[in-house]
Amino acid sequence: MRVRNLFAVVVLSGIYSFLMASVLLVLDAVDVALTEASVGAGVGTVLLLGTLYLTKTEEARPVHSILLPLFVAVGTAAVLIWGVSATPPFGIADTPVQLAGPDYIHRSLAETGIANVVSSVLASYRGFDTLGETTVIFTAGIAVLMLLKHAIPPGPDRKD
Amino acid sequence: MRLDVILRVVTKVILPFMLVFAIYVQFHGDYGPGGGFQAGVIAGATIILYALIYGLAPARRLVPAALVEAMIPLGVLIYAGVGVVGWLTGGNYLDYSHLAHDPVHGQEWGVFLVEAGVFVTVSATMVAIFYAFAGRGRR
Amino acid sequence: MGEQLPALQVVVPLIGALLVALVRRPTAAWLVTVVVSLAMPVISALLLVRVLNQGVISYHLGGWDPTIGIEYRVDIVNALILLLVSAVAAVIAPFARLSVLSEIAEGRIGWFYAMYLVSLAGLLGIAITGDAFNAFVFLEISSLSSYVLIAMGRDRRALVAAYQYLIMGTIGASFYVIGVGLLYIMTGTLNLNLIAERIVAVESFRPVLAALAFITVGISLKLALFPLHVWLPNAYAYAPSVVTTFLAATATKVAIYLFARFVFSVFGAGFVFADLPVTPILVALSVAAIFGAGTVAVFQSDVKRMFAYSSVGQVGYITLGLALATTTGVTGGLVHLLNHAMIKATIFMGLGAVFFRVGRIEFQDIAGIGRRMPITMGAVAIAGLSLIGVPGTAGFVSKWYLVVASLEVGWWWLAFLIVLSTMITVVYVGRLIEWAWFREPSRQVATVEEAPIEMLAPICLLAAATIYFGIDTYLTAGLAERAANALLSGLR
Amino acid sequence: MSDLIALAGDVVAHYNQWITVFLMVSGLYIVIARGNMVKKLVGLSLFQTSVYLLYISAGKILSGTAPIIDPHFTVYSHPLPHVLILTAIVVGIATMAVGLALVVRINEAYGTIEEDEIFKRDDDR
Repeated sequence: MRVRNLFAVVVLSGIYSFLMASVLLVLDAVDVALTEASVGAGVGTVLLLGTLYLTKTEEARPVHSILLPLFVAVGTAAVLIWGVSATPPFGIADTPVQLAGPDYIHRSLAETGIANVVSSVLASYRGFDTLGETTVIFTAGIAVLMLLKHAIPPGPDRKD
Repeated sequence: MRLDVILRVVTKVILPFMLVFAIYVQFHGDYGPGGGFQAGVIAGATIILYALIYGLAPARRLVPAALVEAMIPLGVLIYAGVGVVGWLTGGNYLDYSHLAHDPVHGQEWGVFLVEAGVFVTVSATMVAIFYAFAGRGRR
Repeated sequence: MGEQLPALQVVVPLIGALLVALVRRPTAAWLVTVVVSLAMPVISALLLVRVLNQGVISYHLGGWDPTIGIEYRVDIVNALILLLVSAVAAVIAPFARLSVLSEIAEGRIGWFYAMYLVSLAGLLGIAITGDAFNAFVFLEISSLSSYVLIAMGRDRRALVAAYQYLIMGTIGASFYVIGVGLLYIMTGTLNLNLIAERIVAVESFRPVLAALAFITVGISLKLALFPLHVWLPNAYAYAPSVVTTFLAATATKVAIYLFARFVFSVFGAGFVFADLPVTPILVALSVAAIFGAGTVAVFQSDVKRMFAYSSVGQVGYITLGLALATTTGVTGGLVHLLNHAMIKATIFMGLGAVFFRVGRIEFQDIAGIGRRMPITMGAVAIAGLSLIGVPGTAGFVSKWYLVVASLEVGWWWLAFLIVLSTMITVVYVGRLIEWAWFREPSRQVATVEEAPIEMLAPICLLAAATIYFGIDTYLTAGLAERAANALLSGLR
Repeated sequence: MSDLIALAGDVVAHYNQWITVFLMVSGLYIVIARGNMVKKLVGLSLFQTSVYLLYISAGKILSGTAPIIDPHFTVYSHPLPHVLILTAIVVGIATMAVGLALVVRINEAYGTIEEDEIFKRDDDR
């Protein structure tokens, strides 16, 4: 099945984000789920609709050969399956990742007074990552302003 | 009489609640899911909803583009500034421990300020990006 | 304040960018950029001196120890890369004012400098960090800002080039994150040093091998390793001159550093090169890059695009040196990394000055330019000779190391290929010299004057550097050799 | 043959990662195969979301709960992957915003957002 109407694509991707948020909720990632729901389904959909409003809503029939994308996708899948199938099984407490987990859990309340460990890791233990993340938002904001503000839209056959 | 009167009335009713919810998410981040980023998205969405229902021009009067554009770097500056204060109080960059008398309170203050910075940048960026797309005009 | 140098290196350009975005006046923005850019090499030089005196510097952000927080870790390898990036930034900043004024719309200049500084902070952040995920965050900071900087080019093709770079860059970054995720699953940490310690126990496990594959492919997209280079030529060709200069001299170099860091320090040279067939694959791709991209370069009609393809080829020399995984080979790769950054910065800045005067940069538009702008084109020609590897220039030093390294491992055919490939460089550099001096000046060129002094000074400074480092090789080859030994001995 | 069976057993045991692989591969396929620039970006974000599950499911403990300290619980899922993925989500949406802004500008400059069409128009000049 192939969807050529891009509005349908946008709606589906919004639904997908909500599904993803529910899965994340099941996996105990409440903060991530809240963010995915608001960002993926909210911001993402608004941005996509805004773009479609300013551009086209129908996709042209592609003329590409599907061999290269198929090859890349299958190759990547093979490596990934080969790799992840030897990782520790899902959901157990005795994995390398979990060995460091209690560190954060036990230290958070005592060292930062914050019960939501995700908040304390986000803002303090790995606060520099979050500074970087905020910088990413800043960069994206300025980038969109630089691209879409001021300049008068030129004709489609502008010669430079 | 415009046909979208229901939308307008409903929007007017729920807007304050959305803002309150944003503030709740912002400040409750220490005890439950949430924080500056999520709150910023919700607050930004409030303005966007207002702009969608009442039009771009009234929204721009309410929240001027120049203000939003200044807030984008301002939020990151608050964040980075807290880090600099960490320097000035004798710690490493982004060390909040010396912001108050005891390290735990210092951490709480640091996290609070940093989340405020994130909130400012995120909400402003949301609105700025929406203004940029909406103000572009189809051709 | 000495202990705070690592954080200063990244925070100063970041705060500079924020101030620029708040003020936004073109002149003020440029002044802040110059001040910040000139402070950068001072900080990184102090860092390098500290590293040489006291060994590895570890800096704990937020005061948290590396098991739980983020660590900045400076050793001789990234101290050298930091110095390179900041020195290039410092040279470009004075040059930028006129070039940006002529190429960027007035209302965007403030934001342009903000993005430029953010990009600088991002690159420095990748180079200095000792944390795999932090490197990803700063990789994205530098990438997002470079997408929009490229899109500011005047030709509409700049937009498409930026879009393609965005797609390929994001795929690369996501591959990198997947690889880091697999490493995290197997070792339980994101700190590069701790991963290196813990990986020994699990290094032959499938997830680690898959992580190596994903990280290698991801970073290769960023460093434009053949055949993943397709975003690069258009991005360099249509970006504003200042952006081309900055990216050509720094962005791919930092990506190469990250690659070397992972392959040598994290996975370990012994594991990657001795147990896995990485050397033959990487050597084959590098040689393909050198000959393939070099040949394509010869047939370009746009001078900037020609040198963009040349960059793909030159990256091949660097990866070739790294692939040999011997002291001489890695030294050669690192020396070429430094030298190529200087050479390409000179060339693209010179072309930027030509573009500033002529307004176009195709061969037929700049015929005879060497007679009207002798100093600018003279500097470009010197850099071109260095690119070829003429004795007495910096380029000769790096080629020499590479040839010696291939002879050391007994691959005389590789040494022969390196020397042979120089012929291609001779052809395309010769083509520029022929158009610049041995053609009658075209109508546009006949009336232009030499570039203004504030553009000439940085160009000449860099051109002189390519000569100087051809004679005194301590700062490049001497330190690169120590860095190569540090890389080969690993973090362990 | 027995190796293959062992591999198949491993694959079944990691049902959480099936989704990761499926999402990633479909996203990657869309990015490379589609010519429409908006659809490419949708594929790209699909590709990026696949990473979320790789990290988050590694931090999950089956008997655990969300990492918010509460006297009623003792076992918590690992908070660090959550933090990392919060950053990844933000990076993803930021990339999407910049990409879409570029698409709008490309549409204004070329009158189309189909890649083949754009390459054709540049070659014609």
